Amino acid sequence: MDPSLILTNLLNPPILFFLLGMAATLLGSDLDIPQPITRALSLYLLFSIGMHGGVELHRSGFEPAVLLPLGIGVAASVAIPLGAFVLLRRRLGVEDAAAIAATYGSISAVTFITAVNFLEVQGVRFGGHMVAAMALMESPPILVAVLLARRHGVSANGEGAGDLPLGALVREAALNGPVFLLLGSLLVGLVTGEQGWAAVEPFAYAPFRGVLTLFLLDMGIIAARRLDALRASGAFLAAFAVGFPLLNAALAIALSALAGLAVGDALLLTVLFASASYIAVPAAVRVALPGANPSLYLPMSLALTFPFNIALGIPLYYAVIVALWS
Amino acid sequence: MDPSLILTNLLNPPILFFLLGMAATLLGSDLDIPQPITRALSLYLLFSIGMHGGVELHRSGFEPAVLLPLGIGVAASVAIPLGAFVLLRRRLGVEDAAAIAATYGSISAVTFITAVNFLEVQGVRFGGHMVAAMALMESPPILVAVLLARRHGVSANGEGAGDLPLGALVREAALNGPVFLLLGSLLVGLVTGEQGWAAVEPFAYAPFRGVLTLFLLDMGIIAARRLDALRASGAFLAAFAVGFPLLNAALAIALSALAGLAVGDALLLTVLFASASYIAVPAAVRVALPGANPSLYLPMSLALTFPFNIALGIPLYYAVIVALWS
Amino acid sequence: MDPSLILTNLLNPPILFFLLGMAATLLGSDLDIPQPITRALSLYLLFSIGMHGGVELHRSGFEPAVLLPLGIGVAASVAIPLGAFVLLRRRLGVEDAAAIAATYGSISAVTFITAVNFLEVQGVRFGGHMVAAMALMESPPILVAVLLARRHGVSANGEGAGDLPLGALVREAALNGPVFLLLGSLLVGLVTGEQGWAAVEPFAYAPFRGVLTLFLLDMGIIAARRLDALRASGAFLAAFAVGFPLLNAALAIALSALAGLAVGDALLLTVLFASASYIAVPAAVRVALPGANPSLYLPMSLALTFPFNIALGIPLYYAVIVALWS
Amino acid sequence: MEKVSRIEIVVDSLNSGRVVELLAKQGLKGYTLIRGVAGSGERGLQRGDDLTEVSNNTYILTTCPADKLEAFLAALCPLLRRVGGICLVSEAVQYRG
Amino acid sequence: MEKVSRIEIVVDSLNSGRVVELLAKQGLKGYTLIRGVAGSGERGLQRGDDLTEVSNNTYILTTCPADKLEAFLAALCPLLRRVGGICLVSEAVQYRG
Amino acid sequence: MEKVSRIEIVVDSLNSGRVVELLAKQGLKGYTLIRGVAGSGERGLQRGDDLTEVSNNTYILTTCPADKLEAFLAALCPLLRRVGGICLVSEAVQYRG
Ligand SMILES: Nc1ncnc2c1ncn2[C@@H]1O[C@H](COP(=O)(O)O)[C@@H](O)[C@H]1O
Ligand SMILES: Nc1ncnc2c1ncn2[C@@H]1O[C@H](COP(=O)(O)O)[C@@H](O)[C@H]1O
Ligand SMILES: Nc1ncnc2c1ncn2[C@@H]1O[C@H](COP(=O)(O)O)[C@@H](O)[C@H]1O
Ligand code: NA
Ligand code: NA
Ligand code: NA
Repeated sequence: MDPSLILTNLLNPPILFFLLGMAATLLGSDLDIPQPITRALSLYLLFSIGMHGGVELHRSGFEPAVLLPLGIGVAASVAIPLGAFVLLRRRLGVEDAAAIAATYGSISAVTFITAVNFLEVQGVRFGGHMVAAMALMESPPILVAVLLARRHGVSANGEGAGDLPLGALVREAALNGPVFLLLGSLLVGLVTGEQGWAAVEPFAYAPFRGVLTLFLLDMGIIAARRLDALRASGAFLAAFAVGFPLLNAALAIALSALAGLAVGDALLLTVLFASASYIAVPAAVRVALPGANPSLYLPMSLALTFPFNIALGIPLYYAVIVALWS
Repeated sequence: MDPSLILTNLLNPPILFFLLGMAATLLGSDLDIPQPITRALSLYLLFSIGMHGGVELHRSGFEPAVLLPLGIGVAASVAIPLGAFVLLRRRLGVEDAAAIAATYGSISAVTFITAVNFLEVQGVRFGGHMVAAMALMESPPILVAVLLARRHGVSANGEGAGDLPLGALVREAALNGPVFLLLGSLLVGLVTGEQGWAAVEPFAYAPFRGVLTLFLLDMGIIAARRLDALRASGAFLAAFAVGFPLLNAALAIALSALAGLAVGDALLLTVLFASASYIAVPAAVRVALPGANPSLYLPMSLALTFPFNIALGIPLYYAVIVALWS
Repeated sequence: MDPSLILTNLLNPPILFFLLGMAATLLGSDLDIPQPITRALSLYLLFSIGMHGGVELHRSGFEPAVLLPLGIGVAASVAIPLGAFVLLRRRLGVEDAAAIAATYGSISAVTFITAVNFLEVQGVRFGGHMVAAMALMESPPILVAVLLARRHGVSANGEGAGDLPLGALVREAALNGPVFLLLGSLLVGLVTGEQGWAAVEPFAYAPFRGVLTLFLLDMGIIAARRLDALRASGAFLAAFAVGFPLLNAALAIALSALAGLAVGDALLLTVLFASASYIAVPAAVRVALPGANPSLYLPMSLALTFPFNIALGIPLYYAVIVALWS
Repeated sequence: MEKVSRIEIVVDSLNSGRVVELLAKQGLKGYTLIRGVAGSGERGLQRGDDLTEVSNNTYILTTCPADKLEAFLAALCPLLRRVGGICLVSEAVQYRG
Repeated sequence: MEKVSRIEIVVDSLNSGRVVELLAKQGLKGYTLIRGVAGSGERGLQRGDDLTEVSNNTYILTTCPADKLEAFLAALCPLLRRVGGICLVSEAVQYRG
Repeated sequence: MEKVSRIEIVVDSLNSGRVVELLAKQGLKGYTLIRGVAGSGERGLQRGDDLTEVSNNTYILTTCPADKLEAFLAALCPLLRRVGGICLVSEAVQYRG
């Protein structure tokens, strides 16, 4: 295992700008990126990675091998929230436990994209189907969490009455904006192939790393603003926010080895397991489980797990994978 | 006439993303692009197409042949609203008829830009003066509509009193933001030529199709949201929203043939005739004819005519032109 | 001295679009760029120029010669506001004089960036350390102005009580958002060098001039909106807004000659001396000297000094420098 | 001109759709929405800086005849209890031209 | 401190300039504008998502001494009748520091 | 439900932090902020179009029990005197679900 990878990763513009953003907030600078820009940058990244993944899939074709990581990913997106819920229920109420379980069962697209960027810097290839795996893993944890909460007598409207029918819930989770854009872009990339890629490449690919860099600056600012709220969470949840991803990463590496995934795909699967959502899931949970405290699940995922994965997790997982695979 | 063109057109990223946006809204996804971004993308497209057209004009020089399509366009932008008003008055009040007449007499810059993109995919050239034609056709219908309404006793302030002087109206129509930006960019392109183009090309040209793709995703979302409001319009107006553009397209093709325009220019003139405004005209009409119902003129143009032209109209017009010209 | 440079400068897309924006507002067009976009464009420019400067510094290394213009710049950023204050106090109250002194002592990043663009069009090189000089000159004038105001008995909270401690003030001035982003990007560029530049270049450099062009359109709109407010300033302040920059420019050219700076660096130093802040300083002054009238210091710098420097000053200073240096 | 109860509601943006539905159900067709609003309350800071609407509030202004107020509040309060937020009621005179 | 009439107006953004002009004519120099506001009323939904301001409202808050109110409303109401929108008047005490 | 003083403050955005601090000091934990607001007053036009917040106002809505009002105003008014802006106080009934 090569620890210098961590330094190499830290000395890349995207990560340095993430740290710069955190520093700005922590030092008290008023540096701020307007919210519509934050959202536009994140939509751009989803669009780009979706098209890119779709085109890669178009190139490689659908081999059966492709279905294996997809299957592992979807299974994990059901199993991980179940495990997390059991762990968290020791300390938390039903809704908070379910909300955090959904958060950590789901994935962080930005962490995934940063890992893709890491692979490109290392010159390691990955399969376009990993983007599909990401899209498929995003929503199931929401359903799992709501079902868990319902089994424990909690409903979206409170007082046990007037619940959303399950069908509506499935639909809403699958139609979540970011998930929809990602899946749609993947589909367009798959359908239009090289010709479609040629049309969008100068927009979607060439400036990609630069946009990611600016976006991570913004994420650093936003993440650091949530550090304050972490105090409310206490040591147990802070430990969970780093320990649980490490557990998931170990699991993902083991499964990747068993499944014989290539290095690039293994890293991406690991990052999907180890990352926690701070876009799709918090939004869905705010509506489906309004009794859960957003100042628990959001800061944990955004201010701890995300920076940890970005700065240390990705090179660490990669070093382990490279060491094991070789 | 080659019907496969329609499929080819549909399978391009810009059109697929437009359909994706419509699907998102119709299926109930909360996918949304912040409004400042929507506006910025549309300003970018106007800036780019304006510069591009100006530089093309700089290259080709002002031959007298160039004035012919400009003349046809401007004449149409006066005649079409007159015709539309007569047709519409059978069913509608003065202000609504005038507002819709202005909408269909004017043009849709995004439809034009999509047609330019279509031509570039087909490898067909077009003249920079067509961008000038677009700019010149945008405003006259507003004046025609207001004059029609006044002749029928309707004034901007109601109760017949305190009307805007006509000069102010002309000025306002010509200084409309999008029109001004388009004309200004055209002028800068014309003045600075190759040197100016070199300065902005990596920004204005290379990512153009990608930006258009993302913008059409947004337009799909926005258009689909207006489908609801169409119910209020009834079958007559829905038929008008598709039938009237087809009529105008036929007229444009006939005139282009008579004038001996090249294929690319003929398609663009046809698209100008057949498209309806949903930016400049609705904004001007809301102020000049506040009694007209915006939930008639806006949804017709945005939710019916625009998608029709984008998805079917452009390849259809092109197929007809190619068949007739060869 | 070659006066045709002024025309050459005026006929560049960035300057033409600036004039177009001014024309739009003055003619009464409703052309408008949404505020989040304005801010995003300005952050992009700071990010790009910062990275660019940092990478240039990485390439050239820190020679002692580099420290000379930095030293001159910082000294000027203390001396110029002192001089300005003395001049302005003849006509104005303490807070207004201090606020305007800070404005003209500090720098305008957009003017600097336009000068960089001018140099690139002329094919003249400049040193990355000039970006550092800009960053270092931005904040000191704020401190000088506050100290001057305090010496004259004015405090931030009024009524002499509850002042911000000086340390907090220094911190706040140095942590001002734009300054922080500029310094941070410079640092990242310096640290990551060629490799970092390769990562962001297609985003940060290729479209730079195009973005600047669109941004100057916006600045033209915003500047022209402030022309109205100038009437309140009177002839003295209007003369100051053009005369004082010319004085500073002459000083800068003399010092550059003495210090033996190269042509490119001399122009940039001159532009730093001659430009006035309308981002960092007005924001800081609004808080630190709330009794100063923002409709004096903002319009002077934004609606007079900025357009003057952009359109005439830069080529003028350059012509003088080239004439003297050769 | 009409005497009305002026009702303003602040609720997190993701749940504002529920309030709007409730307005419709109660027959209140006129309302104004201000999105992207920040705030502070029992559920902590809403910074309005998020990638989603999670940290945003929506401000809703509506009016109703005094006799419809009670029914409206009876429907609104359980929702606010569940999702958080606040409702202020004051008196106003409404003009519609 | 001063007792005032608190006036709030919601009107579509493209016509908000007319209201602002009217404020000036009536000598009301202090006002606050919130742009980009959504809403629903007799003229249907204003979604606030447009490429222009067509589907946007503007919220305007101003105050005036009680004795100027009537003249102001007499000027405002015909405009609202023509372009749509709503005006609410309530009582408040104004502090200016 | 509770009778409260409804307080709304408009102040330039760069100085709005001071008002928020003051709310905290006075124990007012619930408030709503609308940023990016334009306006006009004794200090001229605030256009809301700037590269910074210089030309922006912030609108702040809060409530307090009638007996805390006086202390709050005593703290707020000197600040408004220094930085400009306006404060309106009216009566309302507050519901929290
Ligand atoms: N007293 C208050 N005055 C104004 N707004 C309030 C007040 N209390 C709460 N809010 C708003 O309502 C939102 C939700 O409140 P809460 O559920 O108490 O966190 C807050 O983020 C504030 O925007
Ligand atoms: N009762 C109401 N309460 C609050 N806002 C209203 C009300 N009625 C209308 N509005 C606002 O005024 C705008 C124009 O109203 P209208 O002309 O009735 O369509 C609407 O889009 C709403 O934003
Ligand atoms: N009478 C008023 N009604 C509503 N808002 C006001 C009023 N007076 C001032 N304001 C707001 O307060 C801000 C600062 O006021 P001023 O300090 O008087 O310039 C203005 O830009 C307006 O947004
Ligand atoms: Na995960
Ligand atoms: Na047309
Ligand atoms: Na200066």
